[in-house]
Amino acid sequence: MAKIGVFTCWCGENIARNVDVQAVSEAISKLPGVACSENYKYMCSEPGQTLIADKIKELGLTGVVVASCSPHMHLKTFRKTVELAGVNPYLVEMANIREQCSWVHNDKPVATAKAIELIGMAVAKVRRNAALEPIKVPVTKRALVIGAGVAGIQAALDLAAGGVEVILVEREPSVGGKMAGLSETFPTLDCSQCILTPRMVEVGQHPNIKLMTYSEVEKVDGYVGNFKVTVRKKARYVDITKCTGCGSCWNACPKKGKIPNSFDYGLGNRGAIYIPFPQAVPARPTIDADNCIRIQNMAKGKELCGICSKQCAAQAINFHDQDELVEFDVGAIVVATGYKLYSIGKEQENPNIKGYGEYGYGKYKDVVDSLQFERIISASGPTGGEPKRPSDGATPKTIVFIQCTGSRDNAKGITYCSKICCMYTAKHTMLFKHKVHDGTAHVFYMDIRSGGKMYDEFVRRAIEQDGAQYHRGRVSKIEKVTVDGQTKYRCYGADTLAGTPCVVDADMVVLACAMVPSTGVKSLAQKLSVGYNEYGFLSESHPKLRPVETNAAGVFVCGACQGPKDIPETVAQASAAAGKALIMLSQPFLTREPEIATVDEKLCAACGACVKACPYKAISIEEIRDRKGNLVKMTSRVNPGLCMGCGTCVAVCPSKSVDLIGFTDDQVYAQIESLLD
Amino acid sequence: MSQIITLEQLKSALDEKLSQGCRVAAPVLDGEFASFKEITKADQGSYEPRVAMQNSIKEFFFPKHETLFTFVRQGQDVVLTDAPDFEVDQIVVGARPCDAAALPVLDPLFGWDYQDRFFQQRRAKTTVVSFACVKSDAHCFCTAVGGSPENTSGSDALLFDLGDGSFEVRVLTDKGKALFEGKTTDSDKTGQSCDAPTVDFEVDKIADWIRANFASPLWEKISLRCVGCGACAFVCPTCHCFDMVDEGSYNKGKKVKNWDSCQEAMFTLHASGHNPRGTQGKRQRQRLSHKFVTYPDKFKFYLCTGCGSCSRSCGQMFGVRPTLEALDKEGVKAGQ
Amino acid sequence: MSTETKAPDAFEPKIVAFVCNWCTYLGADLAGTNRLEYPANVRIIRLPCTGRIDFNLIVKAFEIGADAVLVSGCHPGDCHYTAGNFHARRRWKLFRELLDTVGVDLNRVYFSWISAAEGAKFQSLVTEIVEKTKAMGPYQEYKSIVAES
Amino acid sequence: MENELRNAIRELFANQGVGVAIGYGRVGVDGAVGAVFVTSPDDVDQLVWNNECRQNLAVHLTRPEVKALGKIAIVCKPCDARAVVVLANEAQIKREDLVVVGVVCEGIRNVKPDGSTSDKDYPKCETCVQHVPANVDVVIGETSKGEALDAKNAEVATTAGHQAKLAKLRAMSAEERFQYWRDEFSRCVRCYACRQSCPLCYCNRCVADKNRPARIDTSASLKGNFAWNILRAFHLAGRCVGCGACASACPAGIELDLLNLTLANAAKEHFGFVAGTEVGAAPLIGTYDRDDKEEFIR
Repeated sequence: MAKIGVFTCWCGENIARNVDVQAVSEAISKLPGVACSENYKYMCSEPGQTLIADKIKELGLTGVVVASCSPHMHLKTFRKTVELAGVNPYLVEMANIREQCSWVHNDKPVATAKAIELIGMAVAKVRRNAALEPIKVPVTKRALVIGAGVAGIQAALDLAAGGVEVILVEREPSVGGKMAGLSETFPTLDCSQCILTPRMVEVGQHPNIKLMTYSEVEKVDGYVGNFKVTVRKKARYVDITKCTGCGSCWNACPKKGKIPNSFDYGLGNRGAIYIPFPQAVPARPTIDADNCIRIQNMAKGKELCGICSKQCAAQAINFHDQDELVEFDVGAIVVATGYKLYSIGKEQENPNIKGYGEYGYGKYKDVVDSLQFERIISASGPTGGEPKRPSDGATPKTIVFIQCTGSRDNAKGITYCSKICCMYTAKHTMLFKHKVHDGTAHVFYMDIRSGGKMYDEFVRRAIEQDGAQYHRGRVSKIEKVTVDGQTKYRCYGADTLAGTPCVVDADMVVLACAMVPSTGVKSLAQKLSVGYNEYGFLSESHPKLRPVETNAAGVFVCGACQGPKDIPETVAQASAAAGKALIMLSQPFLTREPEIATVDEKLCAACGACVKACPYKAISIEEIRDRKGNLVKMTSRVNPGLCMGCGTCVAVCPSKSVDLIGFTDDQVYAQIESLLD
Repeated sequence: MSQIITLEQLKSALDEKLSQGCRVAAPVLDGEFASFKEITKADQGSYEPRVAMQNSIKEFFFPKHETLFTFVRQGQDVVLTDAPDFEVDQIVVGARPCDAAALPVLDPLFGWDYQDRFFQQRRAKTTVVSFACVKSDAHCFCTAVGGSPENTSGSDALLFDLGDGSFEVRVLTDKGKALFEGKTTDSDKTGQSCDAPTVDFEVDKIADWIRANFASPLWEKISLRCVGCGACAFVCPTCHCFDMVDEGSYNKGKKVKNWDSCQEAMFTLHASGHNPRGTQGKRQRQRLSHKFVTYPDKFKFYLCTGCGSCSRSCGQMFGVRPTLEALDKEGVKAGQ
Repeated sequence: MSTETKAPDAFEPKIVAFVCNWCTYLGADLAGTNRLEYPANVRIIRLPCTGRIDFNLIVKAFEIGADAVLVSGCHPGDCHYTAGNFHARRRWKLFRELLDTVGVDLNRVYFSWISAAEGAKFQSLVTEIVEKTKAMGPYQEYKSIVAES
Repeated sequence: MENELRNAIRELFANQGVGVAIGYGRVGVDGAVGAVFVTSPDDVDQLVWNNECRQNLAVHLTRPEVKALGKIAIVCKPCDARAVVVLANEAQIKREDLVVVGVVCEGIRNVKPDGSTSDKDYPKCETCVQHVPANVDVVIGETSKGEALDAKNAEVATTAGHQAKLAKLRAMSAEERFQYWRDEFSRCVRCYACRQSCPLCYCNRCVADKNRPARIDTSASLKGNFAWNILRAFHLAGRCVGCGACASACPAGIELDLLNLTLANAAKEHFGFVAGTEVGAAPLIGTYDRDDKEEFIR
């Protein structure tokens, strides 16, 4: 027989003003199974909690209902209270008679009657509550970091410094990401590579970091603390354990200087065997199979070229190399897949986003995007840091920078601000001016967003010291014209502050394109069961309070894959993600809420509806075998490490062979039926 | 000399009873389907002898769903209230003789040990007016179990359709007399039923075979096409198994008695998970054994009136007659 | 229990609301925090997610005498569990069609997205449901089949 | 065609290790056609194929008694073959362990309430457009009435008459519709024949047979009958292949399939989904699209 204690709170006047607490207590004391019905001014205060504890001990209560505020406010408090008094914490229910009763109903008799019904519902539910124990899951003390740009590098180094083994997976042949290709960084104008390369070298050498470049995450199984990750090591055709990085091969390649280098965004060229840039880590080459004479002809049975192999003293080249799948167990995953620039003129991956045909990107060689411009002015870039325009190598004297190309343009489909463009455009104008003293930078902008330490000062410097011409307005189109025998790009803009059209004949145009998540992030997110928004930016668990966690337990995000951000923010977030992962990995066991789904395996028909519906891939179809190993039946089974307790499986199960502990059908129907007249 | 009543007179007699607060059930036509239903005006009924009906008249004696008692919690106590007695007069008109014949079959069951007041009160309060059959179909086999197209068993009056808008009335009991007294006129016309359906099996021999062949593989073999839907039991005038369940909430509710069927797997499922009748063959064996062996052994009646409703309503073309024929052919006559 | 402002026999509809823990329940809490008054007819059943809200619960609510039912959760994209509301939305779309064919008055079944920030939306929707249900009167059809059972 | 069918089944016994062939035979009263279970090539001549072969034999595929007979070959009309697809999609059968013998079908004769057949087409065959079975292993027979339909051009299996009846119902007021079903459901005896004869109602234990809690009343009361019929129909949402076995099994003659049809129409209209037409299709309920309609949500 249930012995339920009901404790109704006055909340000072908050409840008692509109609810006759005494009358409620008396009415509730008559409910079947209610052993005591008390009320007190502040149930959450120490005397209030003592009252509950005393009654538990005195009457041997089997369930407790606290009628007070929202369970979001104090359920944890009262769970602790009863636990200390020796009752399982899950035998507490709350009736929300403050937020959902006394605060919203001013008619006292009506509110009192409603409070009685709300408590009646809680009593009906708690009668069917079960004592639950938190779930403990073991933890593998190893982390996976996906992406080795500045975010992934920072996260990996922090994790490694914390004593955790790290698998750092990078899809490109070298670590470094976008930052490795930048010229100098705002607002200090440090050389990007100068600050990044030591970190790159460190990840390559750290004993706790296993670096896997030219590799991609193929599959993720398991759950928090216990992920099983399969990584595809793409065929590199160079055994990097044998290779010494001497460079004989890439210097001998007959295709040297003939293939556009993606690291230079097509502005520079490389060979079929190459390192993307001199500071690459690992400083080992990769063969681009699509462009290798030897490999392309192998299928036809011909043995051509092979010069690189002949040059290689270390015999590191293997033309028959194959992709390899490697499995790892990891406890936590940090996603740092970064961004790319929105594709301005070309086809869009996302049908809701449109390009800017009117700017002639792709048609006019001298209309470039901001990352290309970074390479043009980078000392390690294809022009050695000399500003030369791509079409004819001439030094541009007038450059037009167009901000918000894509960003904040509802008509093109991207509504958000890419956050860094104002700053790097100011930087571009300065770097340009420092290199071409008689040059003029024109900037078309919508607003200048330069919040941040020394940021606004930086923009002011660009304008006031380096003479950048800022025009508030958009450019409607760009035409290639010939002026005095010289090719110019006529930008038809407007200066909305002056209220006049503003047409500039530029030698070169730089488009500050919107940041979008890098290619393939959605399929990765699906593998990880991490949510993403309509643009593919990964969803954090809470925008303010859980900014690096995701709704997939054990998976953390940092850097531009979560949203546009600059380097300092990225690095801070990467350290935060690493810190959160370290906290998790530092525990011997993970404790999880026991309010999860459970399957009645005897009755489950294994139709798989729940398997498909589960947002966490927490349910699988398993075999039940007898002691002799004969198959008895198939069943669904919930992985307690993965289940987050949403209960979607319950609603799709036709036979209700799956139930949600804490919100079982038995409890919920009892609640509804308590409302029967 | 016979007594006759026209259709109009019959209807006005029923309307008169209805006006006196009597409940009346009659065949009601809904598209191609006819079923026994409670009516509020005699005109709602369809008064002609039929072979095929969607239901039997048993639900007016043994409803598909009946409350036994209600409970309500008052404070820490539970208060029980018995269901009220059945106190209203009731007439079932248009029964087939094979429907009516089921009532005497069921009487001993509901009164041999526990006196089931629900059934007995309804029996006492109900007048059954049957129509003698004017045709039979291939499903009919009343003759095999002692019935006939003009079987009087269980009826209070038997009406013969004269084909001219009137019926010959043969009053059989005082209840029948009370209903028709003064409503009929003298005539020299007499009604006639159709020929008795023919069968080429003997139920007694099959019953003997069943007694001797509990473990025969024939049961599984002939039952394969049965999907265990239980519709046969629900249309059967004699099947009477029921389930008792609690319905309602924690605070108030009732104990109810609902029809059940031995053809459903849940019927004999133990709490342990074991099911002594785990296959359809075992369930069909149970059904046939009960109808033709255990029930007659105890109560002297076959638990079957040969109405054929089971096979008529079976989506899988199964039922008692096909089963008896299969047992006769493959068991009795094959000497297995 | 009656007050002078209300006739004692005035029809007070019974509204059962099934809401998710993370959005609509918090929206209702916010209505409280902001002291947004609304009629006292709604009884909230808190479930983790709209994904958990089975159609049977709606039927059960009518069986216990509800005059209207509200089902509410997070806006698309806001689900605490990523996708529970998407699953729920598809089920409801289909279930409404079935209810319609069966003759359950769709004016008595409401679905909404109410976020944790939409206390005012909770207030106005509940007020509207109560007013409309009062205008329609008690749900006699469903009550009658329950009474006859 | 009957001979072609018998020869094909004999061939399966001989070469594919089939233990039982489920087909049609004259097994009922007066030679009515029902399921036969041929377990030996010597009995193959029991099999018939004609326009009286009404039952959806797929219902037998999940029954333990039948599974115990060995590898199964099953005769399927084009409409019934859809049920096999759903069973395989829901992992209730291993499709590779089953031989589906599809028969070309030009319509089945109607069945009257007394069990006799008339010359009229069975209601669901009147407007049927799928005469050649899809997703089967062997096709028996030929027809000039069109080709096998794939998922893209599949239609909801039903009839013009049924659609008209549903449309008429939907045109009534909610009160009138409720009254209609009140009358219909008042006849329901809760025998669960609809469930048992449905090839897709295969749960180990139906939720109607579970009582902790009793989600629906087991009583054949109006309250219990509404709850049951709503539940049954909705559990088949996006799954029902429209074979009509439920309605034809109902001893009370309730047109249960109108409820299923409502949901099949909705699945097609709102989600472009026709059950049983696509091997490996994800279930309609249990998946979602971010762009699913939500005009009804406030």
